[in-house]
This record gives sequence, structure tokens and C-alpha cells, in this order.
Amino acid sequence: MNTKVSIAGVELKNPVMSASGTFGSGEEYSEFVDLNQLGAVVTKGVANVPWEGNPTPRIAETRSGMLNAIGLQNPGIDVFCKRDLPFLKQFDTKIIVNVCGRTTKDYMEVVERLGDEAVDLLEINVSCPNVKHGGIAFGQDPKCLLEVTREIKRVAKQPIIIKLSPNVTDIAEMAKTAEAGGADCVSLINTLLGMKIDIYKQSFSLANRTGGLSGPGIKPVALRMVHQVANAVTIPVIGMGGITSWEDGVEFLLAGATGIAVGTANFNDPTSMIKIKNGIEEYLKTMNFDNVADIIGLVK
Amino acid sequence: MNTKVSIAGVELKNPVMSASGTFGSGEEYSEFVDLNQLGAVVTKGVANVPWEGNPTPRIAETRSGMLNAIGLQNPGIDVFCKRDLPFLKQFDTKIIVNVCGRTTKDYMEVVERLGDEAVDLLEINVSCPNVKHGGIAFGQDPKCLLEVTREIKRVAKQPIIIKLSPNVTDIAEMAKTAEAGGADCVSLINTLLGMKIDIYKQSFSLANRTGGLSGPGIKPVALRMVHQVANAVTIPVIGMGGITSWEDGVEFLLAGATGIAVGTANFNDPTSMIKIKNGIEEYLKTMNFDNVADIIGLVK
Amino acid sequence: MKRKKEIAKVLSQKEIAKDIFDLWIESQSVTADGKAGQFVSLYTGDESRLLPRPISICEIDSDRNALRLVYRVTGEHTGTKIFSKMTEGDEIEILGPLGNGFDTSIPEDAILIGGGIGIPPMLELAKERSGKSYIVTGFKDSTFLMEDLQRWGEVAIATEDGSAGTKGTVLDAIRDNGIKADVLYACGPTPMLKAVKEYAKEEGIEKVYLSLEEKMACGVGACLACVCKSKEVDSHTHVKNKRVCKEGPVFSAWEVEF
Amino acid sequence: MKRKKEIAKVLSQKEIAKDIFDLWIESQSVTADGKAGQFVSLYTGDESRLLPRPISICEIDSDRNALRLVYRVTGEHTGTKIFSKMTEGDEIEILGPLGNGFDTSIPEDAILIGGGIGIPPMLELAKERSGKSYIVTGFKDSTFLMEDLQRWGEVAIATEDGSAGTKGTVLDAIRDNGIKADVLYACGPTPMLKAVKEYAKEEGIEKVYLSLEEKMACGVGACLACVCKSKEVDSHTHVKNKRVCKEGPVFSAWEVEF
Ligand SMILES: Cc1cc2nc3c(=O)[nH]c(=O)nc-3n(C[C@H](O)[C@H](O)[C@H](O)COP(=O)(O)OP(=O)(O)OC[C@H]3O[C@@H](n4cnc5c(N)ncnc54)[C@H](O)[C@@H]3O)c2cc1C
Ligand SMILES: Cc1cc2nc3c(=O)[nH]c(=O)nc-3n(C[C@H](O)[C@H](O)[C@H](O)COP(=O)(O)OP(=O)(O)OC[C@H]3O[C@@H](n4cnc5c(N)ncnc54)[C@H](O)[C@@H]3O)c2cc1C
Ligand SMILES: Cc1cc2nc3c(=O)[nH]c(=O)nc-3n(C[C@H](O)[C@H](O)[C@H](O)COP(=O)(O)O)c2cc1C
Ligand SMILES: Cc1cc2nc3c(=O)[nH]c(=O)nc-3n(C[C@H](O)[C@H](O)[C@H](O)COP(=O)(O)O)c2cc1C
Ligand code: FES
Ligand code: FES
Repeated sequence: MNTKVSIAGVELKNPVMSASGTFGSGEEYSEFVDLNQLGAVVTKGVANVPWEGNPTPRIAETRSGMLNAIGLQNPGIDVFCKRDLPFLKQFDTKIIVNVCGRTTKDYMEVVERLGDEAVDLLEINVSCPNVKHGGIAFGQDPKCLLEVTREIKRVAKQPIIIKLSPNVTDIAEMAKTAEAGGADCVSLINTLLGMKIDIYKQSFSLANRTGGLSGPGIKPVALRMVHQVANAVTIPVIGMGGITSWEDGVEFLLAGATGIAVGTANFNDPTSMIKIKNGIEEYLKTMNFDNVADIIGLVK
Repeated sequence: MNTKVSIAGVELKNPVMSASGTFGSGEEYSEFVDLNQLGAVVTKGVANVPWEGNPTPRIAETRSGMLNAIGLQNPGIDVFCKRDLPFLKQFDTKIIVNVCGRTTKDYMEVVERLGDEAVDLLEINVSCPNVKHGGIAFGQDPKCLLEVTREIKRVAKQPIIIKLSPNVTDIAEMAKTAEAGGADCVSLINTLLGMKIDIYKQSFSLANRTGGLSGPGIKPVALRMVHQVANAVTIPVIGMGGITSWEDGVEFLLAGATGIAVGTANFNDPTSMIKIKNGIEEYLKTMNFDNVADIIGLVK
Repeated sequence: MKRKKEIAKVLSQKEIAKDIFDLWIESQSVTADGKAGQFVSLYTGDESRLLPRPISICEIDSDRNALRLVYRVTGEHTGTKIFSKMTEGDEIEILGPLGNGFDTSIPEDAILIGGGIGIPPMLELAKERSGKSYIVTGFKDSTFLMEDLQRWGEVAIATEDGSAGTKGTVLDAIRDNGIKADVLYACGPTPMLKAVKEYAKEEGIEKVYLSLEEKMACGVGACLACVCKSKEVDSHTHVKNKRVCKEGPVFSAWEVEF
Repeated sequence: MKRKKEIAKVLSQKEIAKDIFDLWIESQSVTADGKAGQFVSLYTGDESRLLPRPISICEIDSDRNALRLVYRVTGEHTGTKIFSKMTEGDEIEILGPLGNGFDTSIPEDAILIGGGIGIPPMLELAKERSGKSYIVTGFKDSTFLMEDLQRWGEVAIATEDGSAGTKGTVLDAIRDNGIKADVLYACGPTPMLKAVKEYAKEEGIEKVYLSLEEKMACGVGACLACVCKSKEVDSHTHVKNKRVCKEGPVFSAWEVEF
């Protein structure tokens, strides 16, 4: 059984990875999950300097999902390189660093700083809906997206993954734009912009008013977008959005995702990713496939 | 307790109505629901001529939601006027006819034909994601939306509601466009475009490949969009998308919806709308409001 | 108004074959108005699963307001799996009876053909019919409901693996046992229904009633999810799309294409 | 790896006051490693509710691997409502123990202050402490856990309506009963915690430990949902945001702002 997949020349032992922001830098969950079994660990978004994030409440539960407005709290690239990277390097898994910023320069600073580090791939979050200044604009406007991708690509030593926002009219166009800008891979979906209201307090449930919707409730939208994008670009696609069971994972692979990321499901069951990885292997066996690559994009 | 709301000069006894396509023309559910208790009945989309709709399977269950690709099967405006309208007129409720079409001319034909009928409001579905030719384009492109709204408004004798597609980057812009085109009201959201894959058949779960996602899973997105739109236009807003409980209904009112429509919840419990109506009344009592209008848009 | 969802109490449940569950529940409305071939919508109670599971009436015991449903658990993370865990005293929400049901008034001899999980409705059908019923059942391997069915008619069996009765299909069993009749009722997988229709054509049997299956959302005719192609225009849209939940699930073989 | 979600068996459950449930479950991991002030994440099993409900350890009975949780049902359509329906033999998924817990090694006399549903953790705290514990409890109206608490310390009561003990707040009860001590532990609603902090300032009490509450997603420190403002930079992000689930839920009153 061969479960290896290759993303921009980087070989992952299997397609399963964490979704950025739901798994910290891997350390906290390493008590529960054997990181060596993951295709990759995708870390929480990191910026050039520390970010405080939003006020609380930062999350709210919704039917089959949740809203979050963490606001990209992160320790900045220095602490990240000093503390989190050395921790991750202990494990036999690929390291994908998620990068956030408020300006193109912010992104470039982080990307340049990571150039000399043993990081396998960079995931550029141009789509976080919770950052007021910048961020969202990049991911929703093709022109901005093209520019930021080009600039980052210019300085990046590792292959770059552009993480797309689903809050757009035409996701395929955005993916093609990222490809045109030099992206080596696209990942999607980030969260859908949502809201919850506390009817007794008569105010927003999140301090930030709006937040990003994730979890199994959004899976059909994510799957549709991944399918659309996989059929629109030639670079590989990392699919995510509501993946909770191995069946969900297989759906994304069939739709054309080369890698699959698991986010909110970790909160419900820290061992989700391991179960998903094992389930996919079982599925391949049952369906008589020797190679996970054989099912990627099978449903056209 | 005053639960009356007014939409474009039409007074509804309460803000609760059916969401188009989930309640037929009211007849089928009239065994289960006293239509006299509803603010309005919104009928299934009707075109100038009968439409066959899509092949089956037309629906698929998803986590806290469902996908549908009915494809706007409908008997055409003639049968509708001869059979469905007379049925509805027996009840003490407002009649909102949902209109679909493939071209601007199609819409205009239906709207003109309804000019002489005792119909209270027309809801123009420019946003059904399941119709291949036309439909979706109108609702996703501001230019098309402006044109179709203007043309329809030119011939409409009743006030028109433009039903917006959520599959856009900027819902507020679309609502403003509809307002600029002369819409008397906007309703939202229609379904989010989604997909499901049958991993054993290795094909799409819906014959149409993609379908519209509805149900409680999408409520946070719907609520966010309703809030955005209510704060962007001066015409009234009808809110929908995942409303299942009276608490959900109150959230939409607080977010700025003057009317609220219930769709998928009917399939889980045919008496949902009545429970929602009653729950809202209880809430107003508990919170010491005499008038439902007092809570509309309270959360700014 | 007149009708609504009912909270039914589970009277008993047992697994009668692998993944096949035999459930008795107490229901006022279904036992009062229901008939063979109609179905009920069952709701899972899990808030992430909104749609009803349509399950055919298998047997009605009006004396104790009891309704019998026999169903198959279709997989691990399914609504039917949830149902299968219910035990005496548990509550389940149901809506029904729904659909048209079989015409039970036809006096002629009939063959009642059930394939797999299409067998249960044949029990109530055999019970309600006045004419003679030959009941032909098709299974993959292990049989179920045999004793119950034998009370109401002559039962023939076909199994795919030959472990019981005729090795082969229900049609093989009909031929094997030399069964002849003027009326056919059938419920089961689509390939079986197709074969039954073919058989009826060959034998010149006119009264052929098939119970169809389609994914449903409302179950009451409002959403147009569950249509099948029909020969004549349908009463709702006039486009030759009949609703399985409303005009069906039972159709004359000659009026539908599948 | 070393840790995982555990399926715990319900040993017993009863409602001990309106909407307050007293649940005993069997748990290997929590009874082996847990201590006062830590909490466990409970999962509802309903597939539409994904996030854990953090509930404090109320009591540990290591002899029978039993964990006691006392919680309030917060409304009709809630996860806690689902928990409240469980009976002996039912299974519930839990993750824990989580968080830091109280420092129980401080030998000085202490006042253990619990407000409403903040009372339960005080029971295990009183049990584990070596020093003398004055337990001050604040209720809206009806009291609960009184007998259990009385086994481990002197108990004072405050009720909003005056139906038991001092009419007023926990601080009124402290003053009323002339209770004095060098250490304060408190868990309860934010206004109460604020008042306790004020009181400590006035009295010059330095050792003040507060258990905070915040919405959680992961419960293990990974998602940064549950932060509170801290005086010193936090160990994770170095931005003065401590995680309630990881660095907390118990903080020195002087290190957090709320
Ligand atoms: C009129 C009618 C009568 C039926 N009678 C019986 C019966 O007596 N016994 C029995 O075991 N089965 C019967 N079925 C099939 C039964 O409805 C499905 O097996 C069941 O709905 C599957 O649900 P699940 O929770 O196991 O599957 P899930 O995969 O969880 O179902 C997801 C969704 O798809 C729908 N669905 C899945 N399979 C089918 C199907 N084959 N037909 C219709 N909807 C489906 C479900 O209702 C649900 O909405 C009948 C179907 C119809 C239409
Ligand atoms: C460390 C800690 C210890 C706690 N110990 C106890 C205890 O021993 N007994 C007890 O009754 N309560 C305790 N609580 C509060 C308890 O977690 C909430 O009352 C409970 O989560 C509400 O869930 P629900 O299903 O009733 O509400 P829902 O409205 O269904 O909850 C929706 C979501 O919001 C979260 N949530 C809602 N209210 C709170 C809250 N006050 N704090 C944190 N999350 C919340 C839920 O966990 C869930 O994710 C504690 C909270 C924390 C943070
Ligand atoms: C609490 C939380 C924090 C997140 N933080 C980030 C982030 O820092 N960077 C990023 O690109 N995406 C972030 N995301 C988005 C996820 O990586 C993922 O795209 C999204 O949640 C959809 O997947 P899911 O449904 O499996 O959670 C975050 C999501 C959640 C729930
Ligand atoms: C089965 C089905 C059919 C629908 N048909 C129509 C339609 O004909 N016209 C229309 O404007 N919207 C149609 N919709 C969209 C709904 O009116 C509503 O906008 C959407 O389902 C979101 O609301 P809900 O989550 O409460 O269902 C349909 C939705 C469903 C589920
Ligand atoms: S299921 Fe809605 S029409 Fe049949
Ligand atoms: S809940 Fe995730 S960090 Fe505390």
C-alpha cells in the first residue's frame, strides 16, 4: 500500500495533515497524537511580529460547526523559529508553516526569515476573515492576490501554498490567479464568514462580531470548491473544510485534493487525523487500490 | 402584543413565512400546518412554462443540512394561476409568488401574467444555483442583476423582492444593486453551492453533480449576510437560511430582517413555522417588548 | 392541522438477521389510517440528521395500536444505525402514514414479490388482501420474516447463494415453483423490479404494482425531491414526473419508467 | 499517544437542586491523575454539537475509579441538557484531567469561596488541602452539596433571597461569620471574582487563587480560544494572553485582569 503523495516536490508519507490554527504548533496535541504518523503538521499562522489577537469570546459553537475569531494571535517569527520549529523537527513528518500578515511586506519578512530554516512548505494565509486591516482583501481580490503571490514567490526559498478564501464569487478564478502568480499549490477552504447573536444579551456572540465558520456543516461547500479548483489548475490542491471522518477525507481525494487537512474535528476528537489516515488505508484496500494517488481526482 | 410587520406596504400578521421551494404551494403541508397562522406563504418558483427539473437523485443529506438540485420543476404559470392561487386565496395569509426564469423575458412574462392576480408580493429568484442556463448568472453579476431588476420592476404591478445568491464576494454590493434597480425588498440567502460524493460509487451523490446547501449548518453565514445587507440598504430584508428554532428566528430579526422564512426545517418538522411564530411571541413577552418591530435590527 | 408528527414509544426491537431489525412501536395515527404499501417517515433525533427515513409498514396490529417496521441498517454512521440502538420505552418521532399504498381490493390470485428489504411490506399486504397470495421472497443469504409470511400465503424463497430455496432470483423461484397468477405486487431493488416488469410483459400480466424508492426530503409531496419518470403527465407539475412519496410509492408498472 | 479521549460509564446521576445535576462516572485517567481545580472536557455525542463542555472536578473517589461532576443545565437545547438525561450504564466521552488545578499544598488557613455552579470544585479542594478550610458558598436560592462540604470544613452560606444563611453575597457571609484567613480560593461568576479580588486587596491577603471561565474549543492549549488578559507575558505567545485551559483555569488574582 502506497499512501505517499507529492506536493510541489515534497513527499508526504500520507495525505493527512492538520489545518492551520487548530493544532497549535503540534506541541499541545503531541500528548494525544503521534505526529510521526501525519503526512505533515501545518502550524498556526505566524507573522513577522507577535499579534495579540482579538478580545474574547473568540469562539461560538454552531450546528455542526463553530465560529472563530481568534484574530491570529501568534508569538511572531522569532519565538516560532526558536521554540516551535526545533520541537517539530524531532518528528518524522513534514513541516508546513502558515504565514499571515497585514501587508505584503509583513508576509515577505516572515517568508525570507524562514528561507534558511528546515521548513518544507509555506502556506500563505491570504484569507483569514478575522483580521480587520488587510488579510481578507488579498484573498478576495484577484489583483491583490496576484501581486502578493508574485512578491512572496520572489523571495521564498520553499515552495508556496496559497490558502484561498471561500468568500468569493468565483473560487476557480482565484485559484488560477494564484497559479499565475507562481503559487506551487493552493489550499482551500479557509472559513466562511459568519455571525451569531446572543438573543438575551442582544449582542454579538463573538467580541469581533463576525467569525469564521468551520466544521462538518460547511463540508459540501468546501468539497464543491476543491472539485472546481482541482479542475481549473494544474498545481496540486490541499483540501479542507469540515473533514471529520475518513469518508470525508476520501471524498476530498476523489474530488481532486492531493492533501487533506483536518481542523475543527481535532477539537471533537484529538485522534481524528489518525483515524482518518487509517480509514483511508482501509478504503484503498477494500476498493483494491495499491496507491492513494490512484484515487486523487477520480470523480471528474 | 403586536407581531405585525410591513414589507413594501404589505402588512403581514407576523414575520414568519415559508421559504420558496420547501413548502410547495402550501397545499401539501396544509394537512399539517394552519396556513392562517403564517405571515405569508411563499410558493415554489414558477416559470412562464412548465419545467421538468433535474434527474434524480435530487437531494442528499449532509451534516446539519441538505443539498438539493430539484432544478426548479414547476407546472408553469398557467396551471399555477388556475390551481394553486385559488387554493391559497382561501386562507387569511399573504401570498408571495416566487418567480424563476432562464432569461429576463421569461421573468417578465410571469410577472406580467401575475399583474392581475390577487398576489401580494413577487419574489424574484435570480439565485438558484441549479439551473444551468441563466439563473445563477443574474444573481452573481451586479450588471445582470441591475438589468433584470429594472426590467421586471418596469412591468410588475406588485412590489418585488429580489432573492439574492450568497455565492458572491460582496453580498452588500448585490443588495445595493437590487435596491438601485428598484427592488422593494431583498430576501436572502438562497442556498450555498455544494457537492457530495458517493465514495463507493465514486461519483456525485446528486445527478446534477452540485446542489444547493441549506439547513441549520449554514445559518451563521446567512445571519452574517442578513446583518450586512440590513445595514447597507434602506428597503426591508427577508432573512432565511437555516432557521430551525424560534431562537434562530429572533437572531435574524435582531440582525435586521423584517420577515423570516423557514425552509429545510419544515422537512424535519412540519410544524416548525408555528413553533417559531409562537416562540417569538413568548420571547417578546419575556423581554418586555410590545411590538415585534421594536427588535428588528436591534443588534447593529 | 389534522395531522402532525407523533412521538411513538418503542414496544420492542430485535435483530432478526444480520443488520435487519424488527421494530414494534406504538402509533395512533398509523394504526388507525395506515395500510399496506404506505410508509412512515422516521426521524433520528440526532440534530445533525434532519431528513426523514422512509420505512414501509410491515404489519399493523390495531388491537394494541402497534406498528411493525422491519429495516436494514445501511452503514456505521447512518440514521438506521441510530434506530437500531433503541430499546423498549425509547421514543421516536414519526410522520405517517404516507403515500398511496397497494390496492388490496383486487380479488384475483396474486404473486407478492419481495426482494431483500423490500419483503417487509408484503406481510401487511398479504394480511390485508382477500385473494390468494403467493409470496415470493429473494434474499442474498439468510432469510427473515418466514414464519410471519407463511401465515398469510404460500411462500417461495430464492437465495443468491442457494442456502435456502431456489438458488437465483425471485423469478427463478417463481418458475421453479410453477407459480402463476393474474396480479403482481413487487418491492425490492431496481434490477428486480425491471425483471418483474419484463416477466409481466412476457406472461401478459396486466395488473402489476411496483413500490419504488427515491431519496426524500419532505415525504408529503411538497419539495419535488422524490420524482420518478411517468408515462402520463403527473398531477402536480404536468411534466411526467410523479412523486414517489405522494402519487407513489406504489405505481402500476405501466405508468412509470425506471 | 500517552493520552486520549476516554469512554466513561455513568455510575449514577441525580438532580440535587433545580437544574443542578450530580453525576458520578467511572474514569481511569481522571481519578489517577486529576486534582482539585482541574477540569474535564465532556462531549455530547450529538453530532451537531462538536465542542467539549468543560466541567470541574467536584470529587474523586480513587477507590472505585469514580469521578464526580456537578453541573448546571443551562437551557433547553444545550449539551448539558443532553448530559442530564444520562442514567446508570450510559456512556460518555471525556478528555482529562485538563488545566493546572489549585495549589493544595499551602498549609495556612484558607477561605474557599464558591458562587453557584462554582461551588463544586471547592469540595475536592477542601478534601485535598491539609490546612484548615472555611467554605463559603453563595446561592441564588436553594442550596446544594452542603452535607458533602461540611465533612471537609466549616461552611457558611449566602443566598440572594435570604432563604438560607446570610442574605447577600459570599462576602457578606464572610463578614457575617467573621471568617478570616491568609489564603483565598474562589470560583464563580465574574462579578463575584472581582469582589473577592477587591476584598483581598482591602484585607491585604496575598495568596488569592481564582478559577476563571472562558469558551473553549480544544481544551488543551492549541487553539487560543480561551485566553484571558494577564499581567505578565504568557508562555505561549508572549503577549499577555494566558490560556484558561492550559495556564489556568486557576490563576493568582494578581496575574490576571478580567
Ligand atoms: C417508500 C420507501 C419505503 C422504504 N421502506 C423500507 C423498509 O421498509 N425497510 C428498509 O430497511 N428500508 C426501506 N426503505 C429504504 C430506507 O428508506 C433507506 O434504507 C434509509 O432511508 C436509509 O437511511 P440511513 O439512515 O440508513 O442511511 P443514511 O446514509 O444516513 O441516509 C442519508 C439520507 O439518504 C436517504 N436514503 C438513503 N438510502 C435511501 C434509500 N434507499 N431510499 C430512500 N432514501 C434513502 C435517507 O432517508 C437519508 O435522508 C424505503 C424507502 C422508501 C423510499
Ligand atoms: C474550566 C471550567 C470549568 C467549569 N466547571 C463547571 C462545573 O463544574 N459545573 C458547571 O455546571 N459548569 C462548569 N463550567 C461552565 C460550563 O462549561 C458551561 O456551563 C457549559 O459548557 C455550557 O454548556 P451547555 O451545553 O449547557 O451550553 P450550550 O449553550 O449548548 O454551549 C455552547 C458552547 O458554549 C460553551 N459554553 C457555554 N457556556 C459556557 C461557559 N459558561 N463557560 C465555558 N464555555 C461555555 C459550551 O462549552 C459549548 O461549547 C465550567 C467552565 C469552565 C471554563
Ligand atoms: C480556531 C481556528 C483557528 C484557525 N486559524 C487559522 C490560521 O491561523 N491560519 C489559517 O490559514 N487558517 C486558520 N483556520 C482555518 C482552518 O485552517 C481551516 O481552513 C478551516 O477551519 C476549515 O477546516 P475545518 O472545517 O476542518 O476546521 C483556523 C480555524 C479555526 C477553527
Ligand atoms: C428543496 C428546496 C427547494 C428550493 N426551491 C427554491 C425555489 O424554487 N426558489 C427559491 O427562490 N429558492 C428555493 N430554495 C431555497 C430556499 O427557499 C431557501 O432560500 C434556502 O433553502 C435556505 O433556507 P433554509 O436553510 O431554511 O432551507 C429551495 C430550497 C430547498 C431546500
Ligand atoms: S419527498 Fe418531497 S415531494 Fe416527495
Ligand atoms: S481552548 Fe483551545 S487554547 Fe484553550
